[in-house]
Amino acid sequence: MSTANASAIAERGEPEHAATFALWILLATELLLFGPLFLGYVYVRTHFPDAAAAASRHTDMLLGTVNTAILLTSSLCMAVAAERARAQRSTQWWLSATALLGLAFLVIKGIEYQHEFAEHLFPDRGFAPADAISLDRLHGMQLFFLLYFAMTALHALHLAVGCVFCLGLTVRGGRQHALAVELTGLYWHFVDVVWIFLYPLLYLLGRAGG
Amino acid sequence: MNSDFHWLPASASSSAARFDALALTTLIMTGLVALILFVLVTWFCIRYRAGSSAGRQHPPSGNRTVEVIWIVAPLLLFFAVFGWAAYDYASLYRPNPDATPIYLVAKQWMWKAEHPNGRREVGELHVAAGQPVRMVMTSQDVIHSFFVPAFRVKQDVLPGRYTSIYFTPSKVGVYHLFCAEFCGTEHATMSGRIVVMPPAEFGRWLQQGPSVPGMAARGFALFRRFGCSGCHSAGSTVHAPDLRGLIGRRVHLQDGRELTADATYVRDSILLPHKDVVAGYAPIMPSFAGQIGEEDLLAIIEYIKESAHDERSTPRHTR
Amino acid sequence: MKQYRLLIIVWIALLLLLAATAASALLQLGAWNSVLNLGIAALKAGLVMLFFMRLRSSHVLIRLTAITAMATLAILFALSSTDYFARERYVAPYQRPQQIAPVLR
Amino acid sequence: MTSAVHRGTPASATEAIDLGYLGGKFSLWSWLGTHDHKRIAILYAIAITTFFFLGGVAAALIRIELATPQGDLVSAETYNKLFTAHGVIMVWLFLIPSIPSVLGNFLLPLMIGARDLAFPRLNLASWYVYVIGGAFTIWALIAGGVDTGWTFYTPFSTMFSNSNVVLALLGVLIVGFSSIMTGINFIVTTHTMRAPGLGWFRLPLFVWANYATSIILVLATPVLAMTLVLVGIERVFQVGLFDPALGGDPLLFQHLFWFYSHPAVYIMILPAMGVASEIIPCFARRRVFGYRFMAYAILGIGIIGFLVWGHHMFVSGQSVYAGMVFSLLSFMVAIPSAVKVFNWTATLYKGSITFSAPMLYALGFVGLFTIGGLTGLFLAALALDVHLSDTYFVVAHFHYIMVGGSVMAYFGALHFWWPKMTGRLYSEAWGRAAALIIFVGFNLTFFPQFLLGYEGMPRRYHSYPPEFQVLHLVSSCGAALLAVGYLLPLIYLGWSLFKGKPSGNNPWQATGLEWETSSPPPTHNFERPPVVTRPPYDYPEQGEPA
Repeated sequence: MSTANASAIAERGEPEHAATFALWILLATELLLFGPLFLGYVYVRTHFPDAAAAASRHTDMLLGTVNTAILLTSSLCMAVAAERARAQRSTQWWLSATALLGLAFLVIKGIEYQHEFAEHLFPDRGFAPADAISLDRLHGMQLFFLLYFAMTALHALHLAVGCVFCLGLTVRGGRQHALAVELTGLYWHFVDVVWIFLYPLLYLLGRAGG
Repeated sequence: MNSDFHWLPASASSSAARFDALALTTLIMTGLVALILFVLVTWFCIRYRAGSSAGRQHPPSGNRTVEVIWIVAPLLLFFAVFGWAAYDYASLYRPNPDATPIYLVAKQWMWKAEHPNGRREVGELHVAAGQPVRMVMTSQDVIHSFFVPAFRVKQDVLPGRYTSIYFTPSKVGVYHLFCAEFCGTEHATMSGRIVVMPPAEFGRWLQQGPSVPGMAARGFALFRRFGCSGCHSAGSTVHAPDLRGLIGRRVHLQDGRELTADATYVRDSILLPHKDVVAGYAPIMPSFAGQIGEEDLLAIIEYIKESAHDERSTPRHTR
Repeated sequence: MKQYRLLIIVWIALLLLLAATAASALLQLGAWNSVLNLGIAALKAGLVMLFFMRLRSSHVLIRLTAITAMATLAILFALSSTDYFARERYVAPYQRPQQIAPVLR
Repeated sequence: MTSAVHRGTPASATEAIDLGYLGGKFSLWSWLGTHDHKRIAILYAIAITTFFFLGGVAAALIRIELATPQGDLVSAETYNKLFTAHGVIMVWLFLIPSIPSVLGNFLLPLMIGARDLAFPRLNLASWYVYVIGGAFTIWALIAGGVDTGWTFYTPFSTMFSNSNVVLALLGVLIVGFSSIMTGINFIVTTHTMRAPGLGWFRLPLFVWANYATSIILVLATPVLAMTLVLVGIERVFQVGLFDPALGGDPLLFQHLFWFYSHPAVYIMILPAMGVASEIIPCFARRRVFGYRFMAYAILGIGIIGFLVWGHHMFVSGQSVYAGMVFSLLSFMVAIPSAVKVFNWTATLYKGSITFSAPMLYALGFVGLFTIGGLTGLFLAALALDVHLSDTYFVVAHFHYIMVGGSVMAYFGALHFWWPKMTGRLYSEAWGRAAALIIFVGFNLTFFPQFLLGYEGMPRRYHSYPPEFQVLHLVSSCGAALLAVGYLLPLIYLGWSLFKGKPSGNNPWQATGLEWETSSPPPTHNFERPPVVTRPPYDYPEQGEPA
């Protein structure tokens, strides 16, 4: 991809790879892509505090927590893979483990979605949680679930792309692609960081009652 | 071409005079800057045209002092304009206890106003010269914007929320009312007349309004039209609660909760009947969401409210 | 081996923080629940970025990129909040029907 | 640094020139599959010109309709679709990509002495994404149309409009990804591909401007993308953050929309400023005055540009306090713009000025941008904005910036670098005539709109009270002249492609690395990688009067 002249770049003390820099800019873009969703979340939390807590209690905290642990572990595998790639050692096993953990995350997420659909928590016209005791509460809960689905779906999409990258690298074999592993790793960790924030925002509200 | 043509809009409110003063000041300030720049550019272009005999030794490639001057000087000027404009802006929103409230509802594509005494008008707004006014506005559909050029006043009108703005008309006359926020196909025709009258004349006008049927009466008609009375009346075979005097009462619900019935409760019960089922009744009421407009809901709520102390308006509801 | 050990230590720290945040959510701390949760999330994100994404030893330009992105997001939040936290909320036309103007279809 | 090949080198029009990157065996794939930034720039130029004239047709119909107070030419519905099409096309399909994607693409590698952009394939991909998104948008706008205005304000766009909103949103969304790709490419290129010796403060200001623009593209566009997605979701699923009937807040949409769309104004004007900063020193034959302040001003505009979006919402119902914060910040963003205008003026001092077509465009740009900027102060001042917002005053103001500024600079840049891109000269007389016609036509079109706005004529009106007709008619006449002005370059530039005199490598005797190589440049840009040893705009001192 890069035609950047590596030696000329090193001379001026620029980042070692133009591609790494480009990927970081892409991650900056990705962060801002989530921006409106986070601002919308702030709106819902400040304007419908009780409804947000009530809606959050409908999410599956156990599965969410397990998923967070899975994702954190996948990030460890990815970091190890990147470290090994830098040392010119094989990375297949670690990349496969990363991808598998990612897939496990997606499967669990799918199970959660299934439960939520069954409980009519998808925020379309059929949205009808049992505890929406007023129109105001209904609206707040609906907006919370709009953001829940938008955020987790966008995150899952990113994770799926990451899994494809990981599996692709595994298939291509282990050694001469430290840069590719590095870039995939950065992307993977970013997706992890986004989840680290989504987890408390979506799953942990109002768990202590009230 | 057109005899109505004029260069400046009429100035018919206290804020209009202040606006024009500020606009003139800003115009002089920016005009001077523009003039100086254009004179300089023209002069340089003529004097230093290629082949002219003007001296060109040591053209400066930059000058820190000059740069700092032309950063700081405009900045100070800007702060002054900002302060003045911000003060005037705030005064459009500062609560004025003497102001008469006028309620304005915008909908695609008309303006409907209601004066405190109940006098209503559509597409027109009558106000008294010298009497401060507070517009309290909301929209039934999309965002509109209340714009009276002669008053130099504009405020967006939002659905689901009241916005307000204060002004004092100062000159008798008839002025334009425009919608300034694009609101759909007939946006350009969503205009009206602002009629500023002498106070005494305005007082007379206020008293002679056409009589509009009361809200509660209309609500009663709707109560029957939507079939509410079919169940919520004494002679009904369906077991449904009596609604007379409901507003303000404590209500015991099926799930053990207890709440005070207010307008929101009535509204929610019509739209989401299964949320708050009253103890002792089956959840058989269908939802009316999407069938009853917001205005009709208000009328029905008004009727239920009225029914508490006016037996005559609810003749069919005696058990 | 040293760098792998570091990664594993970071991972253990992340899991411990996860446990802490999940546990704290079950305690009734009022507004502090959210503060604690977000604080722990920020800490976890910081660990991932510093160690897994190697921001600790990255080129200054890359750190600048990360900071710029977060600062831009902060601008979005900060300047929007000048509106939201100072806005007069004057909602609920429904409760005051007598003020709503007439009903002419 | 100047390889002086004099203008008007005796050569007949039929003489063959070295076609450089344009040469080689022609095949469709050699263009549609090219990785050469120069060819991609030409591809962009073709697409953008098409969109420009489509948007222009909509503008012409709008002006004809407004010649009379009654809505008699087209129906209200059609009129609303026309101004929406005009806005959407001009903003997203023309102004935002115009200078960066055409001239930035062509010149950035040349100006920094690089062989190509950092990611040539990404560059080609961004063109395809742009064309697909553009075609999609045009389809939505023509087949059925969209009547929300380019601002897509909720809840009108989500619950009330019966037009192709979702398709148009999707088109704009796709085009946005093209912007992001270009932005990433430019930033990385500027950082990593500069020729040896080309430090940051030796960069041409055009490179600075494109660099700052790219940062804005990369940071602001994703916010727009997600906002448009949320509008689409709200429209399709009837659930949303922006509709008060569903618990949402329409002002939240406006905050998010303007968080992108105000910086987008700087996406449009910064590259134009970069163009003026190249042309003026060249034709004044001297260094740009206050180079460092010019560079800092570009960065300053880029940064402060993110802090002022709320000035679009002074009467929208946002808090009075927020209005004050945004108003103050808006005054601040005027400072770096003013610094630039002052410095351009000072660059003329003690120059040796010639008035070729590009210089006329650049001077026109400075004049019109100054008026646009100064009238912006009226709109930044809170109390004045209450009366002026959403009137023709705003329309006039932003056309002075967008058309008087960006489009004028785009045409100036096309004329300035035309010999570089094609190796041919256009007719100088026609070039000057077109510049003058555009300048006069523009002022005739848009100056009356300031007066209209002050008198209270709201924007987006299909019909209007008769007392506004005089000024509307003047404006419509000016628009006819302006249309002629915009068609002329299409003709004489097109003609020059085939019949123009060979220009030689550096007809303006300009400095800058792009003029070091032949015109048109070879595919690999430089025969030998250049090494930079001198500051930018190093024009020889004019010294004693001749």
